Amino acid sequence: QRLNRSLSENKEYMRQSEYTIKLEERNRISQQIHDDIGHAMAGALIQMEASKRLLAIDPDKSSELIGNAISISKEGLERIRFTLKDAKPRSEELGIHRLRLIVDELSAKHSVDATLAHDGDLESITPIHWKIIQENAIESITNSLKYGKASGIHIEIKVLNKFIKSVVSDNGIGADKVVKGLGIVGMEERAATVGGTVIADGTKGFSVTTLLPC
Amino acid sequence: QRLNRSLSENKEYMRQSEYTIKLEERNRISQQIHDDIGHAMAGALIQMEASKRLLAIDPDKSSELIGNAISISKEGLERIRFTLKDAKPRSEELGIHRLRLIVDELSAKHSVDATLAHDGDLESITPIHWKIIQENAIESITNSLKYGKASGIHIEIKVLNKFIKSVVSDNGIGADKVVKGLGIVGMEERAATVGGTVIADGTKGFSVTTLLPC
Amino acid sequence: MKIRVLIADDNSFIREGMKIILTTFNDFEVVGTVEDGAEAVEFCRRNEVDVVLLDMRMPNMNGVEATRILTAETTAKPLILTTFDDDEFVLDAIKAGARGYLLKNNDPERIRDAIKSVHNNHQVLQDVILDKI
Ligand SMILES: Nc1ncnc2c1ncn2[C@@H]1O[C@H](COP(=O)(O)OP(=O)(O)OP(=O)(O)O)[C@@H](O)[C@H]1O
Ligand SMILES: Nc1ncnc2c1ncn2[C@@H]1O[C@H](COP(=O)(O)OP(=O)(O)OP(=O)(O)O)[C@@H](O)[C@H]1O
Ligand SMILES: [K+]
Ligand SMILES: [Mg+2]
Ligand SMILES: [Mg+2]
Ligand SMILES: [Mg+2]
Repeated sequence: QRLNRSLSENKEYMRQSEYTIKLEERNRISQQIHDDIGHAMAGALIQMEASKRLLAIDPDKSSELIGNAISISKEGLERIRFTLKDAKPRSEELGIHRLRLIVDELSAKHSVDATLAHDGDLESITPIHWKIIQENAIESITNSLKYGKASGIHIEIKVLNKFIKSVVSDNGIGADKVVKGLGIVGMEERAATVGGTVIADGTKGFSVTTLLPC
Repeated sequence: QRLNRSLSENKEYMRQSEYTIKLEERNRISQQIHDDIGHAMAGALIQMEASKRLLAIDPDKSSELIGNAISISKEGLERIRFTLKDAKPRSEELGIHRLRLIVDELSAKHSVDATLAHDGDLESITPIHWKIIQENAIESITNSLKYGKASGIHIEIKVLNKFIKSVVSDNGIGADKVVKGLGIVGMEERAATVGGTVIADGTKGFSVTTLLPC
Repeated sequence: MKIRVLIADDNSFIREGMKIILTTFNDFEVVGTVEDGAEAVEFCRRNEVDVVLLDMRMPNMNGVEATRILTAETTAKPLILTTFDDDEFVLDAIKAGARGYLLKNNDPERIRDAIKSVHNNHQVLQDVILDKI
Protein backbone atom coordinates (compact mmCIF):
# COMPACT_ATOMS: atom_id res chain seq x y z
CA GLN A 1 0.00 0.00 0.00
CA ARG A 2 2.65 2.42 1.16
CA LEU A 3 4.80 1.28 -1.72
CA ASN A 4 2.14 2.04 -4.26
CA ARG A 5 1.48 5.43 -2.83
CA SER A 6 5.12 6.35 -2.97
CA LEU A 7 5.29 5.24 -6.62
CA SER A 8 2.40 7.44 -7.62
CA GLU A 9 3.60 10.38 -5.55
CA ASN A 10 6.85 10.24 -7.39
CA LYS A 11 4.99 10.12 -10.69
CA GLU A 12 3.17 13.31 -9.80
CA TYR A 13 6.36 15.03 -8.77
CA MET A 14 8.01 13.94 -11.99
CA ARG A 15 5.18 15.28 -14.07
CA GLN A 16 5.67 18.70 -12.49
CA SER A 17 9.41 18.68 -12.85
CA GLU A 18 9.35 17.42 -16.40
CA TYR A 19 8.31 20.80 -17.64
CA THR A 20 11.29 22.52 -16.07
CA ILE A 21 13.76 19.99 -17.36
CA LYS A 22 12.33 20.19 -20.83
CA LEU A 23 12.58 23.95 -20.84
CA GLU A 24 16.20 23.77 -19.83
CA GLU A 25 17.10 21.20 -22.44
CA ARG A 26 15.26 23.10 -25.14
CA ASN A 27 17.07 26.23 -24.12
CA ARG A 28 20.44 24.53 -24.41
CA ILE A 29 19.79 23.09 -27.86
CA SER A 30 18.22 26.30 -29.12
CA GLN A 31 21.32 28.17 -28.18
CA GLN A 32 23.44 25.71 -30.11
CA ILE A 33 21.31 25.93 -33.23
CA HIS A 34 21.26 29.65 -32.98
CA ASP A 35 25.01 30.01 -32.63
CA ASP A 36 26.02 27.34 -35.09
CA ILE A 37 23.51 27.12 -37.82
CA GLY A 38 21.79 30.46 -37.71
CA HIS A 39 25.04 32.31 -38.16
CA ALA A 40 26.21 30.03 -40.94
CA MET A 41 23.01 30.58 -42.86
CA ALA A 42 23.13 34.32 -42.35
CA GLY A 43 26.70 34.34 -43.65
CA ALA A 44 25.83 32.27 -46.69
CA LEU A 45 22.90 34.56 -47.41
CA ILE A 46 25.10 37.64 -47.63
CA GLN A 47 27.50 35.89 -49.98
CA MET A 48 24.61 34.94 -52.22
CA GLU A 49 23.21 38.46 -52.30
CA ALA A 50 26.64 39.79 -53.25
CA SER A 51 27.10 37.13 -55.90
CA LYS A 52 23.77 37.95 -57.46
CA ARG A 53 24.61 41.64 -57.65
CA LEU A 54 27.94 40.97 -59.36
CA LEU A 55 26.64 38.34 -61.74
CA ALA A 56 26.45 40.60 -64.80
CA ILE A 57 29.27 42.95 -63.85
CA ASP A 58 31.99 40.58 -62.66
CA PRO A 59 31.20 36.89 -63.32
CA ASP A 60 34.48 35.63 -61.88
CA LYS A 61 33.96 37.38 -58.58
CA SER A 62 30.32 36.34 -58.64
CA SER A 63 31.32 32.71 -59.08
CA GLU A 64 33.78 32.98 -56.21
CA LEU A 65 31.12 34.42 -53.92
CA ILE A 66 28.59 31.75 -54.72
CA GLY A 67 31.34 29.22 -54.08
CA ASN A 68 31.72 30.73 -50.62
CA ALA A 69 28.00 30.50 -50.01
CA ILE A 70 28.10 26.84 -51.02
CA SER A 71 30.95 26.02 -48.65
CA ILE A 72 29.32 27.84 -45.77
CA SER A 73 26.00 26.11 -46.33
CA LYS A 74 27.64 22.72 -46.61
CA GLU A 75 29.47 23.27 -43.42
CA GLY A 76 26.19 24.33 -41.81
CA LEU A 77 24.46 21.16 -42.96
CA GLU A 78 27.43 19.14 -41.76
CA ARG A 79 27.09 20.76 -38.38
CA ILE A 80 23.38 20.06 -38.21
CA ARG A 81 24.16 16.45 -38.97
CA PHE A 82 26.71 16.42 -36.19
CA THR A 83 24.36 18.06 -33.70
CA LEU A 84 21.66 15.59 -34.60
CA LYS A 85 23.90 12.58 -34.30
CA ASP A 86 24.99 13.83 -30.95
CA ALA A 87 21.49 14.69 -29.87
CA LYS A 88 19.42 11.86 -31.19
CA PRO A 89 19.22 8.87 -28.91
CA ARG A 90 18.69 5.56 -30.60
CA SER A 91 15.20 4.45 -29.70
CA GLU A 92 16.57 1.23 -28.28
CA GLU A 93 18.66 3.22 -25.82
CA LEU A 94 15.64 5.21 -24.75
CA GLY A 95 13.56 2.06 -24.46
CA ILE A 96 15.84 -0.17 -22.45
CA HIS A 97 17.06 2.79 -20.46
CA ARG A 98 13.53 3.53 -19.32
CA LEU A 99 13.00 -0.03 -18.12
CA ARG A 100 16.30 0.02 -16.32
CA LEU A 101 15.25 3.20 -14.51
CA ILE A 102 12.05 1.50 -13.39
CA VAL A 103 13.93 -1.57 -12.19
CA ASP A 104 16.55 0.47 -10.36
CA GLU A 105 13.89 2.59 -8.76
CA LEU A 106 12.03 -0.50 -7.56
CA SER A 107 15.13 -2.08 -6.09
CA ALA A 108 16.23 1.10 -4.39
CA LYS A 109 12.99 2.27 -2.85
CA HIS A 110 10.90 -0.81 -2.34
CA SER A 111 11.53 -4.05 -0.56
CA VAL A 112 11.69 -5.99 -3.80
CA ASP A 113 14.55 -7.26 -5.87
CA ALA A 114 13.86 -6.25 -9.42
CA THR A 115 15.87 -7.52 -12.35
CA LEU A 116 15.92 -6.92 -16.09
CA ALA A 117 17.24 -9.15 -18.86
CA HIS A 118 17.06 -8.97 -22.62
CA ASP A 119 17.91 -11.15 -25.53
CA GLY A 120 17.97 -10.58 -29.29
CA ASP A 121 18.30 -7.46 -31.41
CA LEU A 122 16.77 -4.58 -29.48
CA GLU A 123 17.05 -2.35 -32.53
CA SER A 124 14.06 -3.99 -34.14
CA ILE A 125 11.84 -2.72 -31.32
CA THR A 126 10.17 0.48 -32.51
CA PRO A 127 9.32 3.39 -30.18
CA ILE A 128 5.66 2.35 -30.29
CA HIS A 129 6.59 -1.16 -29.20
CA TRP A 130 8.67 0.26 -26.37
CA LYS A 131 5.80 2.41 -25.22
CA ILE A 132 3.50 -0.60 -24.96
CA ILE A 133 6.14 -2.72 -23.25
CA GLN A 134 6.85 0.01 -20.69
CA GLU A 135 3.25 0.80 -19.91
CA ASN A 136 2.38 -2.86 -19.54
CA ALA A 137 5.39 -3.41 -17.31
CA ILE A 138 4.36 -0.56 -15.00
CA GLU A 139 0.83 -1.93 -14.79
CA SER A 140 2.14 -5.42 -13.99
CA ILE A 141 4.53 -4.12 -11.35
CA THR A 142 1.71 -2.22 -9.68
CA ASN A 143 -0.22 -5.49 -9.47
CA SER A 144 2.78 -7.42 -8.17
CA LEU A 145 3.20 -4.95 -5.34
CA LYS A 146 -0.52 -4.68 -4.65
CA TYR A 147 -1.67 -8.29 -4.82
CA GLY A 148 1.37 -10.51 -5.07
CA LYS A 149 3.26 -9.23 -2.02
CA ALA A 150 6.21 -10.25 -4.13
CA SER A 151 9.80 -9.92 -2.94
CA GLY A 152 11.14 -10.41 -6.46
CA ILE A 153 10.09 -9.08 -9.87
CA HIS A 154 11.79 -10.01 -13.10
CA ILE A 155 11.38 -8.33 -16.47
CA GLU A 156 12.53 -10.11 -19.58
CA ILE A 157 12.54 -8.82 -23.14
CA LYS A 158 13.13 -11.33 -25.91
CA VAL A 159 13.29 -10.35 -29.54
CA LEU A 160 12.34 -13.43 -31.52
CA ASN A 161 12.02 -13.91 -35.22
CA LYS A 162 8.49 -12.63 -35.65
CA PHE A 163 7.64 -11.56 -32.14
CA ILE A 164 8.79 -9.41 -29.30
CA LYS A 165 8.08 -11.15 -26.04
CA SER A 166 8.05 -9.14 -22.84
CA VAL A 167 7.46 -10.98 -19.58
CA VAL A 168 6.99 -9.47 -16.13
CA SER A 169 6.95 -12.20 -13.49
CA ASP A 170 6.92 -12.13 -9.70
CA ASN A 171 7.49 -14.65 -6.91
CA GLY A 172 4.41 -13.60 -4.97
CA ILE A 173 1.27 -15.43 -3.86
CA GLY A 174 -0.19 -15.66 -7.37
CA ALA A 175 -3.92 -16.04 -8.04
CA ASP A 176 -6.06 -19.15 -8.34
CA LYS A 177 -8.41 -17.47 -10.71
CA VAL A 178 -7.62 -14.27 -12.57
CA VAL A 179 -10.61 -11.98 -12.88
CA LYS A 180 -9.45 -9.31 -15.31
CA GLY A 181 -9.78 -5.75 -14.13
CA LEU A 182 -9.02 -2.51 -15.91
CA GLY A 183 -5.30 -3.19 -15.50
CA ILE A 184 -5.08 -6.36 -17.55
CA VAL A 185 -7.75 -5.24 -20.00
CA GLY A 186 -5.73 -2.07 -20.57
CA MET A 187 -2.62 -4.12 -21.29
CA GLU A 188 -4.56 -6.21 -23.78
CA GLU A 189 -5.91 -3.14 -25.50
CA ARG A 190 -2.48 -1.57 -25.84
CA ALA A 191 -1.07 -4.77 -27.29
CA ALA A 192 -4.02 -5.10 -29.65
CA THR A 193 -3.26 -1.72 -31.24
CA VAL A 194 -0.26 -3.35 -32.95
CA GLY A 195 -1.86 -6.79 -33.35
CA GLY A 196 -0.39 -8.27 -30.18
CA THR A 197 -1.78 -10.25 -27.24
CA VAL A 198 -1.35 -10.55 -23.47
CA ILE A 199 -1.26 -13.72 -21.37
CA ALA A 200 -1.73 -13.53 -17.58
CA ASP A 201 -0.82 -16.57 -15.50
CA GLY A 202 -1.32 -16.80 -11.73
CA THR A 203 -0.38 -20.43 -11.15
CA LYS A 204 3.22 -19.94 -10.04
CA GLY A 205 3.66 -16.48 -8.65
CA PHE A 206 2.17 -14.18 -11.25
CA SER A 207 3.39 -13.54 -14.75
CA VAL A 208 2.16 -11.32 -17.54
CA THR A 209 3.44 -11.94 -21.05
CA THR A 210 3.03 -9.35 -23.77
CA LEU A 211 3.53 -10.66 -27.29
CA LEU A 212 3.92 -8.13 -30.09
CA PRO A 213 4.48 -9.03 -33.74
CA CYS A 214 7.45 -7.33 -35.37
CA GLN B 1 13.65 14.94 9.62
CA ARG B 2 11.24 12.82 7.60
CA LEU B 3 10.41 15.90 5.56
CA ASN B 4 13.99 16.52 4.69
CA ARG B 5 14.56 12.94 3.73
CA SER B 6 11.60 12.96 1.40
CA LEU B 7 12.90 16.16 -0.23
CA SER B 8 16.27 14.60 -0.96
CA GLU B 9 14.79 11.28 -2.09
CA ASN B 10 12.76 13.13 -4.63
CA LYS B 11 15.87 14.95 -5.75
CA GLU B 12 17.59 11.65 -6.40
CA TYR B 13 14.64 10.30 -8.32
CA MET B 14 14.49 13.43 -10.37
CA ARG B 15 18.14 13.25 -11.21
CA GLN B 16 17.64 9.79 -12.66
CA SER B 17 14.54 10.67 -14.58
CA GLU B 18 16.03 13.88 -15.90
CA TYR B 19 18.18 11.96 -18.32
CA THR B 20 15.22 10.22 -19.89
CA ILE B 21 13.17 13.37 -20.21
CA LYS B 22 16.09 15.20 -21.75
CA LEU B 23 16.60 12.46 -24.29
CA GLU B 24 12.99 12.67 -25.31
CA GLU B 25 12.98 16.42 -25.62
CA ARG B 26 16.21 16.38 -27.59
CA ASN B 27 14.74 13.79 -29.86
CA ARG B 28 11.72 15.93 -30.55
CA ILE B 29 13.70 19.05 -31.37
CA SER B 30 16.17 17.10 -33.48
CA GLN B 31 13.33 15.79 -35.55
CA GLN B 32 12.09 19.30 -36.11
CA ILE B 33 15.48 20.59 -37.20
CA HIS B 34 15.95 17.58 -39.37
CA ASP B 35 12.65 17.93 -41.15
CA ASP B 36 12.38 21.69 -41.39
CA ILE B 37 15.75 23.25 -41.61
CA GLY B 38 17.88 20.46 -43.00
CA HIS B 39 15.69 19.97 -46.00
CA ALA B 40 15.37 23.68 -46.67
CA MET B 41 19.14 24.04 -46.64
CA ALA B 42 19.59 21.08 -48.94
CA GLY B 43 17.22 22.72 -51.42
CA ALA B 44 19.06 26.03 -51.28
CA LEU B 45 22.37 24.27 -51.75
CA ILE B 46 21.32 22.52 -54.93
CA GLN B 47 19.96 25.77 -56.35
CA MET B 48 23.33 27.38 -55.66
CA GLU B 49 25.25 24.57 -57.31
CA ALA B 50 22.98 24.81 -60.34
CA SER B 51 23.34 28.59 -60.43
CA LYS B 52 27.10 28.33 -60.31
CA ARG B 53 27.18 25.86 -63.17
CA LEU B 54 25.01 28.11 -65.34
CA LEU B 55 26.78 31.36 -64.50
CA ALA B 56 28.79 31.58 -67.70
CA ILE B 57 26.32 29.74 -69.94
CA ASP B 58 23.01 31.32 -68.98
CA PRO B 59 23.35 34.34 -66.68
CA ASP B 60 19.63 35.05 -66.54
CA LYS B 61 18.75 31.54 -65.42
CA SER B 62 21.73 31.61 -63.06
CA SER B 63 20.44 34.80 -61.48
CA GLU B 64 17.00 33.29 -61.08
CA LEU B 65 18.44 30.22 -59.37
CA ILE B 66 20.49 32.22 -56.93
CA GLY B 67 17.38 34.26 -56.25
CA ASN B 68 15.63 31.01 -55.29
CA ALA B 69 18.49 30.01 -53.02
CA ILE B 70 18.25 33.39 -51.32
CA SER B 71 14.51 33.08 -50.70
CA ILE B 72 14.83 29.55 -49.40
CA SER B 73 17.63 30.52 -47.04
CA LYS B 74 15.73 33.54 -45.78
CA GLU B 75 12.70 31.42 -45.13
CA GLY B 76 14.93 28.86 -43.41
CA LEU B 77 16.42 31.52 -41.15
CA GLU B 78 12.93 32.74 -40.39
CA ARG B 79 11.97 29.23 -39.42
CA ILE B 80 14.97 28.82 -37.18
CA ARG B 81 14.01 32.04 -35.49
CA PHE B 82 10.47 30.77 -35.09
CA THR B 83 11.59 27.42 -33.72
CA LEU B 84 13.80 29.21 -31.25
CA LYS B 85 11.10 31.57 -30.15
CA ASP B 86 8.87 28.61 -29.63
CA ALA B 87 11.58 26.62 -27.98
CA LYS B 88 13.41 29.18 -25.95
CA PRO B 89 11.87 29.91 -22.61
CA ARG B 90 12.50 33.37 -21.26
CA SER B 91 14.85 32.96 -18.34
CA GLU B 92 12.35 34.64 -16.07
CA GLU B 93 9.86 31.92 -16.83
CA LEU B 94 12.39 29.26 -16.02
CA GLY B 95 13.41 31.03 -12.84
CA ILE B 96 10.05 31.80 -11.31
CA HIS B 97 8.73 28.47 -12.49
CA ARG B 98 11.39 26.65 -10.54
CA LEU B 99 10.55 28.50 -7.36
CA ARG B 100 6.89 27.80 -7.87
CA LEU B 101 7.66 24.10 -8.17
CA ILE B 102 9.53 24.22 -4.88
CA VAL B 103 6.70 26.06 -3.17
CA ASP B 104 4.03 23.74 -4.54
CA GLU B 105 6.04 20.73 -3.55
CA LEU B 106 6.42 22.05 -0.01
CA SER B 107 2.72 22.79 0.36
CA ALA B 108 1.67 19.46 -1.07
CA LYS B 109 3.98 17.12 0.75
CA HIS B 110 4.88 18.83 4.00
CA SER B 111 2.85 20.24 6.80
CA VAL B 112 3.79 23.79 5.88
CA ASP B 113 2.01 26.47 3.97
CA ALA B 114 4.45 27.87 1.46
CA THR B 115 3.77 30.97 -0.59
CA LEU B 116 5.57 32.89 -3.30
CA ALA B 117 5.22 36.52 -4.31
CA HIS B 118 7.12 38.74 -6.70
CA ASP B 119 7.24 42.37 -7.58
CA GLY B 120 9.02 44.33 -10.29
CA ASP B 121 10.39 43.35 -13.68
CA LEU B 122 11.50 39.73 -13.46
CA GLU B 123 13.13 39.99 -16.88
CA SER B 124 16.10 41.82 -15.45
CA ILE B 125 17.02 38.77 -13.38
CA THR B 126 19.71 36.84 -15.25
CA PRO B 127 20.02 33.05 -15.15
CA ILE B 128 22.99 33.38 -12.80
CA HIS B 129 20.92 35.50 -10.43
CA TRP B 130 18.14 32.93 -10.55
CA LYS B 131 20.57 30.17 -9.74
CA ILE B 132 21.77 31.96 -6.62
CA ILE B 133 18.23 32.85 -5.54
CA GLN B 134 17.07 29.27 -5.97
CA GLU B 135 19.97 27.67 -4.19
CA ASN B 136 19.75 30.09 -1.31
CA ALA B 137 16.02 29.51 -1.06
CA ILE B 138 16.49 25.74 -0.85
CA GLU B 139 19.11 26.16 1.85
CA SER B 140 16.83 28.48 3.83
CA ILE B 141 13.86 26.15 3.52
CA THR B 142 15.96 23.29 4.81
CA ASN B 143 16.79 25.35 7.86
CA SER B 144 13.18 26.42 8.39
CA LEU B 145 12.07 22.79 8.42
CA LYS B 146 15.03 21.66 10.52
CA TYR B 147 15.27 24.36 13.18
CA GLY B 148 12.26 26.62 12.90
CA LYS B 149 9.52 23.97 13.06
CA ALA B 150 7.72 26.49 10.97
CA SER B 151 4.16 25.99 9.72
CA GLY B 152 4.52 28.78 7.17
CA ILE B 153 7.27 29.78 4.75
CA HIS B 154 7.09 32.76 2.47
CA ILE B 155 9.36 33.55 -0.45
CA GLU B 156 9.39 37.05 -1.86
CA ILE B 157 11.29 38.33 -4.88
CA LYS B 158 11.48 42.09 -5.36
CA VAL B 159 13.22 43.67 -8.32
CA LEU B 160 14.27 47.13 -7.18
CA ASN B 161 16.12 49.81 -9.03
CA LYS B 162 19.65 48.61 -8.38
CA PHE B 163 19.03 45.43 -6.42
CA ILE B 164 17.22 42.18 -6.54
CA LYS B 165 15.96 41.33 -3.10
CA SER B 166 14.98 37.77 -2.31
CA VAL B 167 13.57 37.01 1.14
CA VAL B 168 12.72 33.61 2.60
CA SER B 169 10.94 34.01 5.93
CA ASP B 170 9.26 31.56 8.25
CA ASN B 171 6.88 31.78 11.23
CA GLY B 172 8.91 29.34 13.35
CA ILE B 173 10.69 29.58 16.67
CA GLY B 174 13.50 31.79 15.37
CA ALA B 175 16.95 31.99 16.97
CA ASP B 176 18.24 34.29 19.71
CA LYS B 177 21.73 34.15 18.35
CA VAL B 178 22.63 33.00 14.88
CA VAL B 179 25.87 31.04 14.77
CA LYS B 180 26.57 30.70 11.08
CA GLY B 181 27.14 27.19 9.79
CA LEU B 182 28.01 25.97 6.32
CA GLY B 183 24.48 26.72 5.20
CA ILE B 184 24.50 30.46 5.73
CA VAL B 185 28.17 30.81 4.83
CA GLY B 186 27.39 29.03 1.53
CA MET B 187 24.59 31.49 0.83
CA GLU B 188 26.91 34.40 1.49
CA GLU B 189 29.56 32.97 -0.79
CA ARG B 190 27.11 32.45 -3.64
CA ALA B 191 25.84 36.01 -3.27
CA ALA B 192 29.40 37.34 -3.12
CA THR B 193 30.22 35.90 -6.56
CA VAL B 194 28.04 38.63 -8.07
CA GLY B 195 28.82 41.28 -5.47
CA GLY B 196 25.81 40.60 -3.29
CA THR B 197 25.20 40.01 0.42
CA VAL B 198 23.04 37.92 2.76
CA ILE B 199 21.30 39.02 5.96
CA ALA B 200 20.01 36.42 8.45
CA ASP B 201 17.58 37.54 11.14
CA GLY B 202 16.23 35.25 13.87
CA THR B 203 14.32 37.78 15.98
CA LYS B 204 10.82 37.21 14.58
CA GLY B 205 10.61 33.75 13.16
CA PHE B 206 13.59 33.44 10.86
CA SER B 207 14.31 35.34 7.69
CA VAL B 208 17.14 35.24 5.21
CA THR B 209 17.49 38.11 2.79
CA THR B 210 19.68 37.80 -0.30
CA LEU B 211 20.56 41.10 -1.95
CA LEU B 212 22.05 41.01 -5.43
CA PRO B 213 23.06 44.08 -7.46
CA CYS B 214 21.60 44.23 -10.97
CA MET C 1 24.76 6.71 -75.22
CA LYS C 2 23.72 9.02 -72.46
CA ILE C 3 22.55 7.63 -69.14
CA ARG C 4 18.81 8.11 -68.81
CA VAL C 5 18.02 9.55 -65.40
CA LEU C 6 14.71 10.09 -63.63
CA ILE C 7 14.60 12.50 -60.69
CA ALA C 8 12.03 11.93 -57.93
CA ASP C 9 11.78 14.49 -55.14
CA ASP C 10 8.86 16.31 -53.60
CA ASN C 11 10.95 19.47 -53.24
CA SER C 12 10.75 21.36 -56.53
CA PHE C 13 13.98 23.23 -55.87
CA ILE C 14 15.86 19.99 -55.56
CA ARG C 15 14.09 18.47 -58.53
CA GLU C 16 14.70 21.34 -60.90
CA GLY C 17 18.12 22.24 -59.51
CA MET C 18 19.31 18.68 -59.88
CA LYS C 19 17.97 18.55 -63.41
CA ILE C 20 19.98 21.63 -64.36
CA ILE C 21 23.12 20.28 -62.73
CA LEU C 22 22.87 16.93 -64.48
CA THR C 23 22.04 18.52 -67.82
CA THR C 24 25.22 20.59 -67.71
CA PHE C 25 27.16 17.33 -67.83
CA ASN C 26 27.32 15.54 -71.14
CA ASP C 27 26.84 12.11 -69.64
CA PHE C 28 23.16 12.32 -68.79
CA GLU C 29 19.75 12.75 -70.26
CA VAL C 30 17.17 13.71 -67.64
CA VAL C 31 14.17 11.86 -69.03
CA GLY C 32 11.76 13.09 -66.39
CA THR C 33 11.14 14.68 -63.00
CA VAL C 34 8.42 13.43 -60.66
CA GLU C 35 7.15 14.38 -57.23
CA ASP C 36 6.71 11.11 -55.39
CA GLY C 37 7.50 7.40 -55.35
CA ALA C 38 4.26 6.34 -56.98
CA GLU C 39 4.90 8.62 -59.96
CA ALA C 40 8.44 7.29 -60.19
CA VAL C 41 7.21 3.70 -60.36
CA GLU C 42 4.60 4.65 -62.92
CA PHE C 43 7.16 6.50 -65.03
CA CYS C 44 9.62 3.59 -65.02
CA ARG C 45 6.92 1.15 -66.03
CA ARG C 46 6.20 3.20 -69.17
CA ASN C 47 9.66 4.49 -70.04
CA GLU C 48 13.22 3.28 -70.32
CA VAL C 49 15.13 4.60 -67.34
CA ASP C 50 18.67 3.66 -66.34
CA VAL C 51 19.03 5.32 -62.95
CA VAL C 52 16.37 6.80 -60.65
CA LEU C 53 17.44 9.43 -58.15
CA LEU C 54 15.03 8.85 -55.31
CA ASP C 55 14.35 11.14 -52.40
CA MET C 56 13.56 9.29 -49.17
CA ARG C 57 10.74 11.33 -47.76
CA MET C 58 7.97 11.92 -50.24
CA PRO C 59 4.17 11.88 -49.98
CA ASN C 60 2.05 9.01 -51.35
CA MET C 61 4.94 6.61 -51.66
CA ASN C 62 8.32 7.08 -50.02
CA GLY C 63 11.73 6.15 -51.36
CA VAL C 64 11.90 2.80 -49.59
CA GLU C 65 8.64 1.52 -51.00
CA ALA C 66 9.45 2.83 -54.47
CA THR C 67 12.83 1.10 -54.31
CA ARG C 68 11.19 -2.19 -53.48
CA ILE C 69 8.81 -2.03 -56.43
CA LEU C 70 11.36 -0.67 -58.88
CA THR C 71 13.82 -3.41 -57.96
CA ALA C 72 11.20 -6.13 -58.34
CA GLU C 73 9.50 -4.93 -61.48
CA THR C 74 11.82 -2.80 -63.58
CA THR C 75 15.41 -2.58 -64.75
CA ALA C 76 15.80 0.96 -63.44
CA LYS C 77 18.44 1.24 -60.73
CA PRO C 78 17.42 3.25 -57.69
CA LEU C 79 19.96 5.59 -56.11
CA ILE C 80 18.82 7.25 -52.90
CA LEU C 81 19.21 10.99 -52.40
CA THR C 82 19.11 12.07 -48.81
CA THR C 83 19.79 15.10 -46.66
CA PHE C 84 21.17 13.18 -43.70
CA ASP C 85 22.96 9.87 -43.66
CA ASP C 86 21.59 8.94 -40.28
CA ASP C 87 18.14 8.89 -41.72
CA GLU C 88 16.66 5.66 -40.43
CA PHE C 89 15.13 4.88 -43.80
CA VAL C 90 18.40 4.85 -45.72
CA LEU C 91 19.23 1.42 -44.40
CA ASP C 92 15.74 0.16 -45.24
CA ALA C 93 16.13 1.44 -48.77
CA ILE C 94 19.40 -0.38 -49.21
CA LYS C 95 17.88 -3.57 -47.86
CA ALA C 96 15.05 -3.04 -50.34
CA GLY C 97 17.48 -3.00 -53.25
CA ALA C 98 18.80 0.54 -53.60
CA ARG C 99 22.25 0.63 -55.22
CA GLY C 100 23.44 3.20 -52.77
CA TYR C 101 22.74 6.60 -51.38
CA LEU C 102 24.00 10.10 -51.93
CA LEU C 103 23.93 13.12 -49.70
CA LYS C 104 22.27 16.14 -51.25
CA ASN C 105 25.19 18.33 -50.26
CA ASN C 106 27.71 16.49 -52.41
CA ASP C 107 29.63 18.29 -55.14
CA PRO C 108 28.01 18.02 -58.56
CA GLU C 109 31.03 16.04 -59.73
CA ARG C 110 30.56 13.51 -56.98
CA ILE C 111 26.90 13.17 -57.88
CA ARG C 112 27.87 12.63 -61.50
CA ASP C 113 30.38 9.93 -60.56
CA ALA C 114 27.89 8.19 -58.31
CA ILE C 115 25.23 7.98 -60.99
CA LYS C 116 27.78 6.65 -63.44
CA SER C 117 28.99 3.96 -61.10
CA VAL C 118 25.48 2.87 -60.23
CA HIS C 119 24.82 2.64 -63.93
CA ASN C 120 27.89 0.39 -64.16
CA ASN C 121 26.47 -1.88 -61.48
CA HIS C 122 28.60 -0.61 -58.60
CA GLN C 123 27.32 0.19 -55.15
CA VAL C 124 27.62 3.72 -53.86
CA LEU C 125 27.83 3.80 -50.11
CA GLN C 126 29.31 6.56 -48.09
CA ASP C 127 31.50 5.53 -45.21
CA VAL C 128 29.16 6.05 -42.30
CA ILE C 129 26.45 3.65 -43.26
CA LEU C 130 28.83 0.86 -44.18
CA ASP C 131 29.44 -0.22 -40.61
CA LYS C 132 25.71 -0.51 -40.02
CA ILE C 133 25.24 -3.22 -42.62
N1 LIG D 1 0.96 -9.95 -9.53
C1 LIG D 1 -0.23 -10.46 -9.10
N2 LIG D 1 -0.28 -11.30 -8.07
C2 LIG D 1 -1.47 -11.80 -7.65
N3 LIG D 1 -2.65 -11.50 -8.22
C3 LIG D 1 -2.64 -10.65 -9.25
C4 LIG D 1 -1.46 -10.08 -9.75
N4 LIG D 1 -1.77 -9.29 -10.80
C5 LIG D 1 -3.10 -9.36 -10.94
N5 LIG D 1 -3.64 -10.17 -10.02
C6 LIG D 1 -5.06 -10.51 -9.89
O1 LIG D 1 -5.68 -10.22 -11.11
C7 LIG D 1 -6.74 -9.29 -10.93
C8 LIG D 1 -6.85 -8.40 -12.14
O2 LIG D 1 -5.82 -7.44 -12.19
P1 LIG D 1 -6.02 -6.08 -12.97
O3 LIG D 1 -4.80 -5.28 -12.94
O4 LIG D 1 -6.61 -6.40 -14.29
O5 LIG D 1 -7.17 -5.37 -12.16
P2 LIG D 1 -7.07 -4.70 -10.72
O6 LIG D 1 -5.65 -4.47 -10.36
O7 LIG D 1 -7.91 -5.45 -9.78
O8 LIG D 1 -7.73 -3.30 -11.00
P3 LIG D 1 -7.02 -2.03 -11.64
O9 LIG D 1 -5.74 -2.45 -12.32
O10 LIG D 1 -8.03 -1.52 -12.60
O11 LIG D 1 -6.74 -1.13 -10.49
C9 LIG D 1 -6.44 -8.60 -9.63
O12 LIG D 1 -7.57 -8.13 -9.00
C10 LIG D 1 -5.75 -9.68 -8.82
O13 LIG D 1 -6.70 -10.51 -8.20
N1 LIG E 1 14.79 28.97 10.01
C1 LIG E 1 15.52 28.90 11.14
N2 LIG E 1 14.91 28.88 12.34
C2 LIG E 1 15.63 28.82 13.49
N3 LIG E 1 16.97 28.79 13.50
C3 LIG E 1 17.64 28.80 12.35
C4 LIG E 1 16.96 28.87 11.12
N4 LIG E 1 17.89 28.89 10.13
C5 LIG E 1 19.08 28.83 10.73
N5 LIG E 1 18.95 28.80 12.07
C6 LIG E 1 20.03 28.77 13.03
O1 LIG E 1 21.20 29.25 12.39
C7 LIG E 1 22.23 28.30 12.45
C8 LIG E 1 23.09 28.36 11.21
O2 LIG E 1 22.43 27.82 10.09
P1 LIG E 1 23.29 27.24 8.91
O3 LIG E 1 22.36 26.79 7.84
O4 LIG E 1 24.29 28.26 8.54
O5 LIG E 1 24.04 26.05 9.53
P2 LIG E 1 23.46 24.65 9.95
O6 LIG E 1 22.12 24.46 9.36
O7 LIG E 1 23.58 24.51 11.43
O8 LIG E 1 24.47 23.68 9.27
P3 LIG E 1 24.44 23.23 7.74
O9 LIG E 1 23.55 24.17 6.99
O10 LIG E 1 25.85 23.29 7.33
O11 LIG E 1 23.87 21.87 7.78
C9 LIG E 1 21.55 26.98 12.68
O12 LIG E 1 22.36 26.08 13.35
C10 LIG E 1 20.33 27.39 13.53
O13 LIG E 1 20.68 27.48 14.87
K1 LIG F 1 15.86 12.73 -46.12
MG1 LIG G 1 -4.18 -3.64 -11.52
MG1 LIG H 1 21.60 24.75 7.40
MG1 LIG I 1 11.36 14.89 -49.59
